[in-house]
Amino acid sequence: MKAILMGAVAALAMGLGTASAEGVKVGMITTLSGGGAGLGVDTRDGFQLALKQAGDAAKAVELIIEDDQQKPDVAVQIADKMIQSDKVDVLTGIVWSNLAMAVVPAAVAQGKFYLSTNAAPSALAGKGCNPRYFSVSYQNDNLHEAAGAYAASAGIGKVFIMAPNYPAGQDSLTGFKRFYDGEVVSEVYTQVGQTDYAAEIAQIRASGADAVFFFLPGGMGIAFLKQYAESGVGLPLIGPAFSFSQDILPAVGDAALGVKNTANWSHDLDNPANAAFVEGFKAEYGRLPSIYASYGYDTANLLLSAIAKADVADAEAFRAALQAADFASVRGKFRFGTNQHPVQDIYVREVMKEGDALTNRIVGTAMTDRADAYADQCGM
Amino acid sequence: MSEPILDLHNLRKTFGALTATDDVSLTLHPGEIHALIGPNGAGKSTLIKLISGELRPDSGTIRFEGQAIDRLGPAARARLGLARSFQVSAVIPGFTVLENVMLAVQGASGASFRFLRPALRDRALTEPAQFHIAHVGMGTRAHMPAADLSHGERRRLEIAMALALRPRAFLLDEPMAGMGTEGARDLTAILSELRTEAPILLVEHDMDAVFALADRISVLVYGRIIATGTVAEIRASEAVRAAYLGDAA
Amino acid sequence: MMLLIEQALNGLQYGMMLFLMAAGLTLVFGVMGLINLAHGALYMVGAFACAAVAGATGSFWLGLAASLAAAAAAGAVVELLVIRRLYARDHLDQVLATFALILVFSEGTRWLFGSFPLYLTLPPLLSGAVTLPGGLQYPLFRLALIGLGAAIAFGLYLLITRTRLGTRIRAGEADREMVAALGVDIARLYTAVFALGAALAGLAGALVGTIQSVQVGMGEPVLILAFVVIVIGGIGSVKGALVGALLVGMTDTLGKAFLPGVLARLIDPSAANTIGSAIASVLIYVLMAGVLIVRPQGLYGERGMA
Amino acid sequence: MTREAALNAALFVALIGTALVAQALGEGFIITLATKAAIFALAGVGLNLVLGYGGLVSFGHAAFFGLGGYATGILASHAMSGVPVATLPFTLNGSTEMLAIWPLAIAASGLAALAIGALSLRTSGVYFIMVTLAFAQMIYYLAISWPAYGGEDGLSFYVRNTFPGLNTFDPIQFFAICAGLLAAALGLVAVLTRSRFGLALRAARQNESRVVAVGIRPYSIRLLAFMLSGMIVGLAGSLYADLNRFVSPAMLSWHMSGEIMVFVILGGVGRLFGPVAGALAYIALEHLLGGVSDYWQALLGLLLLAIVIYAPGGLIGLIAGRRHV
Repeated sequence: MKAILMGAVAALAMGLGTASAEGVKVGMITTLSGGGAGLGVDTRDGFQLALKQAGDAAKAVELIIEDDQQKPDVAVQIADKMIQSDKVDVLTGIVWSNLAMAVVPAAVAQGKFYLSTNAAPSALAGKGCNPRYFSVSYQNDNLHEAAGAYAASAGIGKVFIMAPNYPAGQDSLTGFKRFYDGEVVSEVYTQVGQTDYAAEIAQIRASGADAVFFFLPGGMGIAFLKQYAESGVGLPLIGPAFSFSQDILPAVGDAALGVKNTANWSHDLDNPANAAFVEGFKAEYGRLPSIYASYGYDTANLLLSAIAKADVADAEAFRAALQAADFASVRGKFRFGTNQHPVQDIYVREVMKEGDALTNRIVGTAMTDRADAYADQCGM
Repeated sequence: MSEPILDLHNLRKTFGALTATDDVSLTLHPGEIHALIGPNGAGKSTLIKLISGELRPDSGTIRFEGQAIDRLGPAARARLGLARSFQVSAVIPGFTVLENVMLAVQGASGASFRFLRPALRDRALTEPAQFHIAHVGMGTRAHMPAADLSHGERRRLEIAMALALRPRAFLLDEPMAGMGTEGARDLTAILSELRTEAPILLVEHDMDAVFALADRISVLVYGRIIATGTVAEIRASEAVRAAYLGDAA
Repeated sequence: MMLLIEQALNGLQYGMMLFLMAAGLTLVFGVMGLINLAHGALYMVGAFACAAVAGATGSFWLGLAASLAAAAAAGAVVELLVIRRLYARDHLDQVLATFALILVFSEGTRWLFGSFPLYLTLPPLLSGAVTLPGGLQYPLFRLALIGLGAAIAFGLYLLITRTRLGTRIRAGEADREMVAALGVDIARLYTAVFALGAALAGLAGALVGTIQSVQVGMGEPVLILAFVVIVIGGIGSVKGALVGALLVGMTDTLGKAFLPGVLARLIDPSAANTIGSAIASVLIYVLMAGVLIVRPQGLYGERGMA
Repeated sequence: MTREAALNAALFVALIGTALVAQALGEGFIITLATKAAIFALAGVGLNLVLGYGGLVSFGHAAFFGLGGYATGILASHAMSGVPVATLPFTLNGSTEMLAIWPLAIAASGLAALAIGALSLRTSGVYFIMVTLAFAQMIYYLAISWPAYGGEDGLSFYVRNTFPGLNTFDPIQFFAICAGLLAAALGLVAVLTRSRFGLALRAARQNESRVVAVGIRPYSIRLLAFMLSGMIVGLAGSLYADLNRFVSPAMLSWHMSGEIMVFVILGGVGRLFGPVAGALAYIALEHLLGGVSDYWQALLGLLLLAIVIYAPGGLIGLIAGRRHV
C-alpha cells in the first residue's frame, strides 16, 4: 500500500514536473523476423529494459513495436501507419541503413523526431542532417575509422580489405582507409547476402597481406569466419564490432578467438550505468547483452531524460532537451556533436573466453572523442 | 495431267537410327483426292508434319503451286492456302463455333494486329464465318462452345475452319477417326463436296471411306512409298497385300 | 597459378552442391512433369534437421543422417498430401501451390526454431586444411564435398541405369501412361522419386549449412540457381544437371574471382571493382541466355520439351 | 448484367468506398492500404494479360514492376539534384511531374519486356517459367550491385511526385490517381482481349498448334502481349514508388513476382477483375492476419493451397461460377 502511494506521488510529481501530461507515443520499427532478427530483438529488449528500470518515469511513454522484416517498403508502410494512424511523436529502432534512408527523411519532414538506435548513414550526417534526427549509436563510418586507426597504430604494413558491395560497405572501406596509412594490397567487394567465401579466402591467401580487415554484418560474417578458420590461412583479422557482437559470437565459435574488433561499447566498460544495464539484462532475459541492446538502452534513457525536461509538443524545447543528452550512458561519457551524432571514445576489443562463453574484452582505445567526417557539411 | 498443286520430291527425315520418311516423292493435283494409307508407325504423321512445316526434312524439297516452301514456317504455309486438320480433334475448346471459324478467317486475312474493335462486331470476320458455318450445316450451333459439341459436329467445325482459310489444298489427317458409321457417312459426303474447293491429301484408316473417295492411293510402309495407283491398282497390288497381311511377297 | 587452381576447386565444390539440388528438381520434372518451387524448402528442412540433431546429440554424422531422413520424410508427406493433386494440373497451379508451400515451410520453421540462424560445427575428422600436391592448402571439408558430390553423381547414374527403380524412372520419363499401363504402381513410384529428390536436397542443405549457416529462407537463392542449372542442362536430364551445375559453379566462382581484376586493366581500378563484381554477379544469367539462344531446350534436353 | 459483371462492379465500388469511408473517418492509413491495393491490382491486371489470357506463366514480372519504380526514383532524384539523367544521345533531365515520369517508366519497362520476352518466348512451358524468373533475378542482382542508385540500400526521393491540379501528398487524392489508372487499365485490357489480337492471344493459350494452322504466328502475338503487360506492370511500379517515395531491389525480387502472381490467381485467372479481387483480399488478409499472428504468411500459404486445390477459379470463380475464357 505504502509502495503504491509512493508510486502515485512520484507519478504526480513527474506529471507536474513535465509539461507532458499527455505522454509521448513512441513508434519502434525494427527487425523481428528473418536473418537479421537477432539485432532487432536486442534493440527492442534493451529499449524495454530501460523503460522497465525507469519505473514510473516511463509511464509517460507509450511504446508501439512493429516488425519491418528487414524490408524497406514494409518499413515505409509501418512508418506511414504509425504517423497517420497511431499519431506517434517519436520514431526509433531501425537497424539497417537502407531502411533508415527510406523512413527517416520523410518522417522528420512530417515533424516527427527520429532517434537512431543503430543505422546512421553518411547522407543523414552531412548535408542531409536534420534538427529532428539524432543518432544515439554512432555515425556509420566510426567503427571502421577506428579499425583503420588501430591497424595503423599496431604497425600493420599491408592489409587486405573486404566489404559487401552496397553503400554501407563502400562507406566502410572508405572509413577504414581514412585513418590507415599502410598499403592496401587488395580491396574486394562481395555480394550482399553472400554465404560462401571460398573465392575471397583464396584471394586472401594469394595476396601477401599482413592482416585482413572485413565488414560483413550478420550471417555473412559468421559464414566468413567459420570458413576462414577452416582454410588454414591464419592471417590476423580486424573488424568492426558487428561481426563479434554478443548475439553472434556463440555461432562463430572458437574461430573468433583473439580477433581484434572496434566498438564504442563493451560489457566490461567500468561505469555504474553499464553495470546496471548488463546485470539487469542478464536477469531479465537470461543472456549477455549485445552492442545493439546497449544502443536501445541508451536511446530509451536519452528519450526519458528529454521527456523529463520538455513537452514533446514544443519541438524546440524537446530538441534542446535531447541535445543536452542529460542521461547516464552505458558508454560512460556521451555528448552530441553539432550534427546530433555522438562524440565518443572508440575502443579496441579482443574476443576471449570467459569460462565457456565467448565474449569481448577491451584491450585499448582506438580513438578518443571522435565525432565524424561529415559534421562539417551539416548546416545546423 | 495438270501441274501438281503440291509436289514432294525425295523427302527424307530420320530420328536417330529411325528413318521415318525415306525418299518420299508424291504429288497432289487439282480436283483430286489422294489418299495416303499404311500400317501404324509407317510414318504418315511424320510426312504430314513435314508438309505442314512442323518438321523440317533432312533432305528433299516441297513445292506448293510451283513455289518452293521449304523455308516457310507452318503459319506461313497455312496463309498460302495449305490447310491442315488434325489427327486429334483440333478446335479451340473454350471458343464458340463462331469464334473458332472467325479465328480461321482472321488467320487467312493476315490481320491479327488490330486492337480496338471487338472481334465479335467485326463484320469482316463474322460474315464469312457465318457463311462457312452454314455451309457445313452448323448454323444452329454457332454460339455453342466447341467443347460441348459432339464428335461429328466438331469434325464439321474443323472443316468449316479449313474452308475459312480459303485453301488451295487440304491436308486431312484421319478425319474419320473415332466416328460412328453414320458420322463417317456424313463426312464422306462433305469431303466429296470439299474436293470441288481444293484437292485433298487424305490420311485415313477407314478403308471404306478411302476406297469410296480417293482418286489415287499411295501406300506408305516403314517410311517408304511402296505403291501408288488407282483404287483398283492398289487393291490388286501384291506388295500392298504383303505389307498389310504379312504374306510372303 | 596456385590461385587459379584453388579457385577452380572452389568452383568444382560449388558446382557439386548445386548438382545435389538440381538433380532432384530435374528428376521430379522429368518423371512427374512437376515444377517444384518448394525444393528449396526441403533443402532448408535438411539443414535444420542436421543442426537440431547434431546440436542435441553432439554428433555431426547423426545430424547428416537425420537431414536425409527428415527431408525424405517431408518430401514424401508433401507429395502424399499436396503434390499428387497437382500432377494433372497446369504449371500455373503447380507454381502457386509450391509457392504456398514455401510460405508454410518457412514460417513453420521460423515458428519451431525461431528467427536466429543456427550454426553447425565441423566434425573433427573433416576440419582443418590439408596440403595438396604442389603445396596448396585447401580445407578438407570442401575436398570431401567434391568427392561426395562425384560419388552421388555416380551412384545416381548406377541407380538410373542398373536398377529396377531406375528402369521405371526412365520409362516414366518416356511415357507416363505406358508405365501405368504396364502395371507399375505409379503412385508409389512418384512418392519414391519425390522423396529421393527431397533427400538429395536435404543432404545438400545440411552440407552447405555446415560451412555457412542454417537459417529460414536459405533455400531460396539456391533454388533459383538450381533452376538456372537445369535450364542450361536441359530439364529432365540428370546428366544435364551435372554438366549445368559444374558450368554454373565454375562460371560464378571464376567470374567473381577474376573479372574485377581483368576489368581493372581496362578502366579505372576503383570503378572496375564495383562494376566488375556487378557484372560477375549476373554472369551465370548471361550464360543461361547464351545457351537458350543456341539451344532453347538446354544442352541435354529433348527438343519437344522446349 | 451477368453475375460476374455485378460482382466486378461491386468490387470496384468496394475499393472506392473503402477509401471514401476512411477519408470521412479520418483514417489516413486505410486510404494508404486502399491505394496499395489499387496499385497491386493494376500490376495484377498487367500480368493477367499474359498469364490469364495468354496462358504464359511469367515468374519474372517483378522486373518490370521494379524497372518502372526505378525509372521513377531515378528521374525524381535527378530532378532534386539538378543533374541530367543522361546527356547522350540526347539530354534527359530529371523530373518530378508524374505526367512526364509515367511515359518514361512505361517505356523502360516495355523495352525490357520486349527484350526478355523475345528470348523467353522461344521457350515454353516450364522453361518459360524458369527463364523469366532467371532474367528477373539478373536485373535484381544488377540493381543490388550497381552502386550508382543506392544498390542494396535503395533510393529515397522523400517527396511524392506531382500531378497537375492535385495535391499528391493528400492520401485520398493520390488514391484517386491510382484508382483512375486502374480503371483505365481494366478498360484497356477489356478492349484488347475482345479484339482480333485478343482472339488470337486467347486461342494460342488453348491450342497453340491450331493457331499456327490457321496461319497466325503465336510468337508475335505473345511478344506484343508480353510487352504491353510489362508496360502496365511498369506503370504500377511507378505508382508504388510514389506511394513509398522509395524504391529498392525488393521491388525486383522473385517474392514480388510471386506476389503479383498471387493477386491474379487468388482472384481468378483470366478474369478481368480477378486481380482486383485478389489484391483486395491479399491486402485485407495481410492487415487482418498480420494482427492475429506473426506467422501470418503460413496462414496465407495454407489459404493459397486450399484455393489451388479446391477452387482453381479463384475468388471470382467461387462466387460467379466457372466460365469459358
